[in-house]
Amino acid sequence: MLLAAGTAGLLVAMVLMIARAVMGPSQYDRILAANSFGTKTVLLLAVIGYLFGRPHFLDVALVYALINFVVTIALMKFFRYRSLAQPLTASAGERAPHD
Amino acid sequence: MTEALHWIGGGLVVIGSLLTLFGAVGVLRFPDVYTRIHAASLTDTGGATLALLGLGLISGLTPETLKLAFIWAFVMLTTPAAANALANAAYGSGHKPRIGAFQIIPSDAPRETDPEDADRSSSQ
Amino acid sequence: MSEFLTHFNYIAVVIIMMTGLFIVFSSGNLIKRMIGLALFQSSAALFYISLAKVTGGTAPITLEAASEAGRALAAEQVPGYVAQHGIDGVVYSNPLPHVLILTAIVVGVATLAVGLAIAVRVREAYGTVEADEINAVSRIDAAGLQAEHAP
Amino acid sequence: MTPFDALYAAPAALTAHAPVIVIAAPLVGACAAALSPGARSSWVISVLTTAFSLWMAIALAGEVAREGVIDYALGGFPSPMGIALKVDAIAVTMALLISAMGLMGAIYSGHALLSEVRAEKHTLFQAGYLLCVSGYLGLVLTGDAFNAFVFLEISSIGTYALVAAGERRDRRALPAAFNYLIMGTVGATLYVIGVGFLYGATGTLNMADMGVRLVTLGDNPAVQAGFAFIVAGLGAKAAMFPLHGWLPGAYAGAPTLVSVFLAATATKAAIYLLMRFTFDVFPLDADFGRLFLHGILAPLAAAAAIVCSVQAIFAREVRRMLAFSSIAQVGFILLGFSLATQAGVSAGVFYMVAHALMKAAAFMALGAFAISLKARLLSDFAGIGREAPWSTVAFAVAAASLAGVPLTMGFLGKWSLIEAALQARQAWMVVVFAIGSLLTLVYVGRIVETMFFRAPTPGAPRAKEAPVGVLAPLWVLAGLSVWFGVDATLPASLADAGAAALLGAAP
Amino acid sequence: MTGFAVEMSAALNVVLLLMLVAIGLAVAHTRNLLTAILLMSVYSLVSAAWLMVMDAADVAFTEAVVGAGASTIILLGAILLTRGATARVDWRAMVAPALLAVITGGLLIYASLGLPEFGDPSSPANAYVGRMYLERTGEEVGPHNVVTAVLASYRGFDTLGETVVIFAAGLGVALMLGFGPRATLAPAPEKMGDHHVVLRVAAKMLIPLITLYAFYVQFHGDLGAGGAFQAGVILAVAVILYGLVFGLRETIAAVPVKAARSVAALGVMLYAGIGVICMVNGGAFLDYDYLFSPQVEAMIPANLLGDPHEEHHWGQHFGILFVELGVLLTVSSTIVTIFYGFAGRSIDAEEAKR
Repeated sequence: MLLAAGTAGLLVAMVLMIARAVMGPSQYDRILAANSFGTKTVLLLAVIGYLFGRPHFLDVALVYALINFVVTIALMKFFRYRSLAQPLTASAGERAPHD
Repeated sequence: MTEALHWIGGGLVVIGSLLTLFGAVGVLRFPDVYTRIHAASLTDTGGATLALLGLGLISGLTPETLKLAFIWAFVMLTTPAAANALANAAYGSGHKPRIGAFQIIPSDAPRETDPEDADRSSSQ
Repeated sequence: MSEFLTHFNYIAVVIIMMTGLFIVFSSGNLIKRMIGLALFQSSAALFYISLAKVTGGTAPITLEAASEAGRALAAEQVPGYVAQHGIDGVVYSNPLPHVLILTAIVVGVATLAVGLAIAVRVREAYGTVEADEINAVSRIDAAGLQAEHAP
Repeated sequence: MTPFDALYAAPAALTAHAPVIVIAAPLVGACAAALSPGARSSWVISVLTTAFSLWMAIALAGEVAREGVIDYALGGFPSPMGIALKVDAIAVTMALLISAMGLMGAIYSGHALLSEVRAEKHTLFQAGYLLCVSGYLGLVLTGDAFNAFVFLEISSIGTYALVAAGERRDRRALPAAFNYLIMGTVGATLYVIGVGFLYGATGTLNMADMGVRLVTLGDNPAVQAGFAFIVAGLGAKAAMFPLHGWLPGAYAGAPTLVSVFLAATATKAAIYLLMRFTFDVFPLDADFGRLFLHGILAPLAAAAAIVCSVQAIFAREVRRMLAFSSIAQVGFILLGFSLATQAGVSAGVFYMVAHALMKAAAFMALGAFAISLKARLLSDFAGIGREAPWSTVAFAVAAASLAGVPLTMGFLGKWSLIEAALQARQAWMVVVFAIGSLLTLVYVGRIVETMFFRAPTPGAPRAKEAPVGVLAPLWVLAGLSVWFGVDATLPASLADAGAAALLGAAP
Repeated sequence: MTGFAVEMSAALNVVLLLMLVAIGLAVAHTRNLLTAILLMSVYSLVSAAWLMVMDAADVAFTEAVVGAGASTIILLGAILLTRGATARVDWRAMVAPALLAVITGGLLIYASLGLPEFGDPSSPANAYVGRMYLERTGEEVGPHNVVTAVLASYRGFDTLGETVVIFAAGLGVALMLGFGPRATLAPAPEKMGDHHVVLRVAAKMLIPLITLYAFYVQFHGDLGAGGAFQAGVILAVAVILYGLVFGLRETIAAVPVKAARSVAALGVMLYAGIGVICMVNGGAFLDYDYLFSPQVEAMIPANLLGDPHEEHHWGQHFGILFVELGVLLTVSSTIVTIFYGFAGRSIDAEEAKR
């Protein structure tokens, strides 16, 4: 019962995020909404797994957490560099010593 | 004992989900990108920690707990890194904060938009 | 009204399908059309998976640990339901549409990649990805061909 | 019944697996071509694997002539659990046609690709071509509705990229390829949704099994919607009349090799699948089936035959002209099928083969000119008959067959279509055939007249005769058009057996 | 038929589907391409959650890695290379498509009422072939995950075709974006002045974990959700992450373009080769029961997979293993090839020349 309440709370939060993603106004708001939506979906999947007694499907939640990270970086490069091929430098103006 | 753990775990899940929900309200209501990033990243990590901890209490010591720990680690790695990158990118592209010690914008000032966003969405 | 509830999934699928089709045929931007196409293809996935769901069923994995959840679900069913539709006391959803949709998703991403690659080449050749402008340039191309070859 | 009765073309061990080898040979060849070090080696691989595939198709034809229908259970699981290849007389006819065209195209590509595609792209291009061949072969041989979708996509995704490669000659190939992709994907998705409706109603994906179970279902809106989706989807793939918008641009823009292969096989494979569904899967005696054949298919096909012939007359570029002509000829073929009689379907299959031969030869000849001459408009071809006589005469032979001049295969095809229409008392169809043929004569006549009897434009680049590697497959196709026009035993017997197989399975 | 879990799943079904419809309509409404792409990524996430509710764990997995991951990155690469929002479309141009959509949609909704009820266990779809797979997989093929059994064995030919489709897509993208002066594949000098230590450290920690996880997903496919296709995309995502953080030049040094293209072909060859071996040994194409000749099969120790008393289908077992390896190779290298195509293309070729 508690898990169901948790699921409901997450669903409402997801709807609010969709609203922010549609409204914008800046592109960064949209990325933020998409990224945060991803985190909420990870939680939703985990909770659903327990709600239906199928915790072994946490794999899907795990893979989301991963993908979310990669897509966020891709989006950031999209804005900052307008290219997916640029490397991200380690520090301002110079390369890190270990590179 | 397990019964009690289930209730405590469920309670944590509910609190975590509520925290996420409050964060989402913040993202919807706050005035500029930086405050929204703040709201989202803080509540996402906090909410995820609470909810995953709750689920861990429910499942006890099983392989699933390990997966939950991994998910938690990923979220803790992803969300702050993403928030950092996002704020970095927004600041780098000339977004000015609307709230903060550095500058106070009167409420009747024209709304700030991303210059790039403006040319993209001007046709809308 | 009861039909609306029992066929709600199909109605939702049809709405998404038609939204995708509308984007494909109403939008002039090639990238937007590919997005519409992806939406359209995903509606086929939703349709197949809706067909495969069995009330009170669990995922088609027969591992003992996985089946436990199925048993718990089965315990909630009316008597006789599991005996009639279940296997070893567990009701499973239908695995076949899942397999088909795995294939369809792959086909979808393959189409998306090729379509976007063509769109990128169109942008390089025409300087735009708007269908109207491309058509206008193509007409000039055809006319230029005519003029160039006129005796 | 067919000349293949006594044909044991391959060892029994190979023949037993021929249905799958026909498909797998070009598929493995595609991988090998992608791995091969250079253009030349990929061409050799392409020729060898398509030749092997053709050999197996011939062996398969012998087997089918003796055994009737061959069911090949892939993975050793009998249908409906596993996927079965179903090879009957009509499927093997299509497989022969496609693999033969695949071989001709592969031989032709040795020289033709050089002028049209960057040399470093050749290995990947040959790989894409072989995937395409393999996809169409799989499409006609499979007995599983969903597997057909997979092969449809293999062939299509390969084709989109190949068509787009034509942008080196004309950048309009790119938007054309994009439109083709959109229409093709919408069509394939409609098809798969249709199959989903049928699966929801019958619970099986095997076409034969589906047919059996549909008979007991009676009138069901879901089944009818499924059929409508399949017709719309495959209609888009087959360039059926209102859904043909993608075809002229794609055929006109693609590299010649691709135009040759597409014109000979692509729409035909989709028509074949559509007919398989119409006759094999759907109970034909249902009002719905009749309504579809006579109320929808026949009028649309007739409209295509007239309207697109007129468009061909007014087209300025020769490739576009031939492309419009393809849509019109597809209309002829569909009219034959829509009669749903033994004579009508047989005539449709016969004309399908005839059209494949002549249209492939015509596009090949255009490609042969293009090697030495960047000709596109009709006026560019003025007087080419004297400069490149071999390719021009081959083009003229193909064009004669297209127009239905006696002693060509096209004539026999049109004649048998008219006979079938008369037999079925569809006089209006005879009128359509007559008008369509007349219109064909007009545009074909314009081309041939320009080529032979116009003086070349002064100062225009001079054409040179094409190399033997191009002329050989061209003349094989043109020669076959004449040979089968004189002695049509082979294609006619195949068409008759094919029609019997299609209609015999109808309940 | 009541029960808390059943009712909960019905409610989630409705809520998530409504969310999907809303997102679809929002995609149609927006003219900003980036918004549309982000909404599609959100759509994939929601649909994957829905797929979990529908018991389709494998499909949810695939939708997660493909829809939210690979597709989004490809789309981002494409709008970087095309640039621009969609132009305003005259409303009159929308009337015909809208009418078409509404009329077809209405007919379809009517037609779908002829389908069996949602969730009906005795519908033809669920009671006929689908049920046969559930009943027979244990004795005929072996894996606990019936989806894997159907995918790799019963309908292995479809999966071969699926692998070929993705191979063809890789070929197509390579043909179109991988050649010519614009396919520089080596980016312009990097911009300085940014500060990305956090991301670089995070990526360094994550990439080995992701690779490891890909192999877990690959070999766990027999037992639970997952399989070669998902694993292939995850493996490719590891390479893409490396490319995003450390730059394309270094990634290509690690995974050369030609190598990626060749491995894709090798994967398909491996798959088809397994089929041919089965044929040579006297079975049908892809009949894994004939993968090993009887002598070889006798040499396999009975306790290879633990319980020696349980009957094993060694041919099926190893056939599925090899076939999935082929799929893994093709899928991962193809996704990497596609990423190279889009990320390595330069939009500025002619502007640079000027």
